[in-house]
Amino acid sequence: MKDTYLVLAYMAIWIGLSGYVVALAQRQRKLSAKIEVLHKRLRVKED
Amino acid sequence: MKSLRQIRFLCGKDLRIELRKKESLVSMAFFGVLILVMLNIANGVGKQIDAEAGAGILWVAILFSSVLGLGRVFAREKENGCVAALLISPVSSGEIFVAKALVNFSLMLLAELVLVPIFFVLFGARLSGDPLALLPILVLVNFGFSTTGTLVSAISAGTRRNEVLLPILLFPLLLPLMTLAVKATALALAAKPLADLRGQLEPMAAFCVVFAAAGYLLFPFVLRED
Amino acid sequence: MSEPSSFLRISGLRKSYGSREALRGINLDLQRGEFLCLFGPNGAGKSTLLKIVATLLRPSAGQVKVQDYDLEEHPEQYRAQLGMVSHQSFVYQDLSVLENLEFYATLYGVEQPREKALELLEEVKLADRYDMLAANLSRGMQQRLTIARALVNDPALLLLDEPYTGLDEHAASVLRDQLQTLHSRKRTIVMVTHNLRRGMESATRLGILVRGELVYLQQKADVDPTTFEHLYFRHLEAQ
Amino acid sequence: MTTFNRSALFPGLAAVLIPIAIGMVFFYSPLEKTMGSVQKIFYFHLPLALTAFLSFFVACISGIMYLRNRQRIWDARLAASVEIGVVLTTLVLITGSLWGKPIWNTFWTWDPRLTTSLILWFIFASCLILRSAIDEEGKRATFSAVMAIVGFVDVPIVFLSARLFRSIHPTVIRADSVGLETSMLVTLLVCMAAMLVFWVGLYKFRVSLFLQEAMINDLQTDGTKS
Repeated sequence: MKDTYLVLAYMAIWIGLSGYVVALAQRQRKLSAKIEVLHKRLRVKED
Repeated sequence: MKSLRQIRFLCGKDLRIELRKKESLVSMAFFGVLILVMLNIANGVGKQIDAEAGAGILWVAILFSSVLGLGRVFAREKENGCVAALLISPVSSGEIFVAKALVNFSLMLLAELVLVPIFFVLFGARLSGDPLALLPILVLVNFGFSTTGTLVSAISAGTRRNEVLLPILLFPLLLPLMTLAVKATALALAAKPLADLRGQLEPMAAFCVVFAAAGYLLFPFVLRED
Repeated sequence: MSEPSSFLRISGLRKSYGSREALRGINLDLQRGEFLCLFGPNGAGKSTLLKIVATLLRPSAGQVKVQDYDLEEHPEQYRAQLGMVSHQSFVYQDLSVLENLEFYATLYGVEQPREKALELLEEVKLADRYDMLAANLSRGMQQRLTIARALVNDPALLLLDEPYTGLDEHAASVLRDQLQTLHSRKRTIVMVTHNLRRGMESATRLGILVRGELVYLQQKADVDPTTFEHLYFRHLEAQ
Repeated sequence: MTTFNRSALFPGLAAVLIPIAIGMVFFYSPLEKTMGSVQKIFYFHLPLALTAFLSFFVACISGIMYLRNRQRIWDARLAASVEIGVVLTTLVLITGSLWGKPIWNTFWTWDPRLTTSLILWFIFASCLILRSAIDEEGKRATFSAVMAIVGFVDVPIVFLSARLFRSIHPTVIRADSVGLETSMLVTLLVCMAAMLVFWVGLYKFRVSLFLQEAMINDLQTDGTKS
């Protein structure tokens, strides 16, 4: 019985933390996409 | 000396508007009484409550009604850009802070003059404490609430969601003050002597001092846009 | 150009938001009694400049001095000399016309606030409405009250941010008259606008602000109006 | 290449340390006599709480620094630490109540530390809400700096007021009074080190993400202007 809570707690910790990191990574990916678009627009402008 | 004069003018202006329109004060008292009545019904008609529950009910009513008035005091300055006019004038931000806090303090006190008697009418049957024993607690909470509230209302008035953000930002900061106030009020309502309340009143006073200082120092930053 | 006796001195003034620069090093000296009108397209930094001089915004770098009082070192003496008219009215809706003026006059420490207020109300032709609430005034009357409000401390430096936008004919002529009176009393005035006609009619000095830089600054007497107009439109198009 | 290595230092170290720490919790540290296996929550509960507190401390310092020199980097640090702090405090509260349930037979008890964590969670979560409500960068930075400072100043009073609640097991969490066995202490220290390294990595990642987003934003607004 007590082990359930232990497992639950550790799951909560690591799911929580990795969830946060994944969310941040997602944002980072979106940012990279944005940089790409800006880069291309700049190229187009220069031509 | 000059500061005192300026603060007096600023307060006088706000109180004059308030007495003319009575919008904050009436809505504060009305809403507070409404909460008291609702909690009385929620408690079960005809059932008596003890000192601890009574203290909680009283403070919920005061807190929620005060936040109504607080929002108006600053929103009014923003209406025609009057804050900007004050900032251009020789008045210092510190003086504006003190004046606003004083106005809030007096509005709360006036609202409580209505709320506390009604609280005793509705819930007082089993409370043995003297209403006057609540005075030091009321003064300390009003002080803490109005200093913290003035700072936070300047922040929330600078955003697009003033009405929603004000309680969201303010109540978490006030939680410790409220905890102490409820405890102290429970003791006072149970007719304990003032000396027994020292354990609560002292940290409350500390809260007031800390937030008066923090508010005074930080207010200039939130007042001037950047 | 920079005699020691200049009344308003702005040097190296910069303002940036993040990496965007709204003002890129403004230098400006005005003598007492000059009337500067700054033109510029939207987003050129005109309002930012005026707000910094009015102490509503903090500069990122640079100095502003009025009569040797520095904006940051002597804020109260500095501000005591300012008056400002912007597109916001700066009046309290729930106070009467007279109360509004009296309140601001007392804040500025005017000796006899009520007399001063009444005197100003005469000048802007609002005296017979003295006890009306500001909220009940018509738009034009409210604008005249705004003008009177900016003059309660008899400002040595008057700042005007697009004062003519939204003014009706009457208020505009009241404003022009007031500006002329102030000008004849050697008050220094800085106005920003993109209304060429209004700007040209009373200024003594003309400037153009583009992308945070003062690209043009001349005495009006040395400027041919049509050439100036052409110049201004060229800058607008370059935008 | 060297910059890549340096930025990967803390995440890499965390990737090594955290599995070791978990391994030690389950296979190295002994079972506690009275609480049994549940006590093992403690090895991460405490480091989480400490790093959460560290986040809020960093937020307060960043807030002060921002108000002093108004550089974007300090706003980035503030935003990063407030956000991480709220995430960590959420986990502290979850693990705390999962620990409390089998031991005290209740998910929630008004223990001073739990109460303090909860109030802090409210304060800094409200700061996040405030940030999401403001678009202008300077205003957002100034306002949240003020809230972070005020929130942190509130901490001692929060703790003082939380002491009023009767606590079921006031000393159960205190490491020093329980007299940890050496193996327990070693495990705890390794866990602490692992969390700290993880925190630094996370913090740096969040700050750089914030700065990059802000710079892209600048480019885009400049792009639309010209």
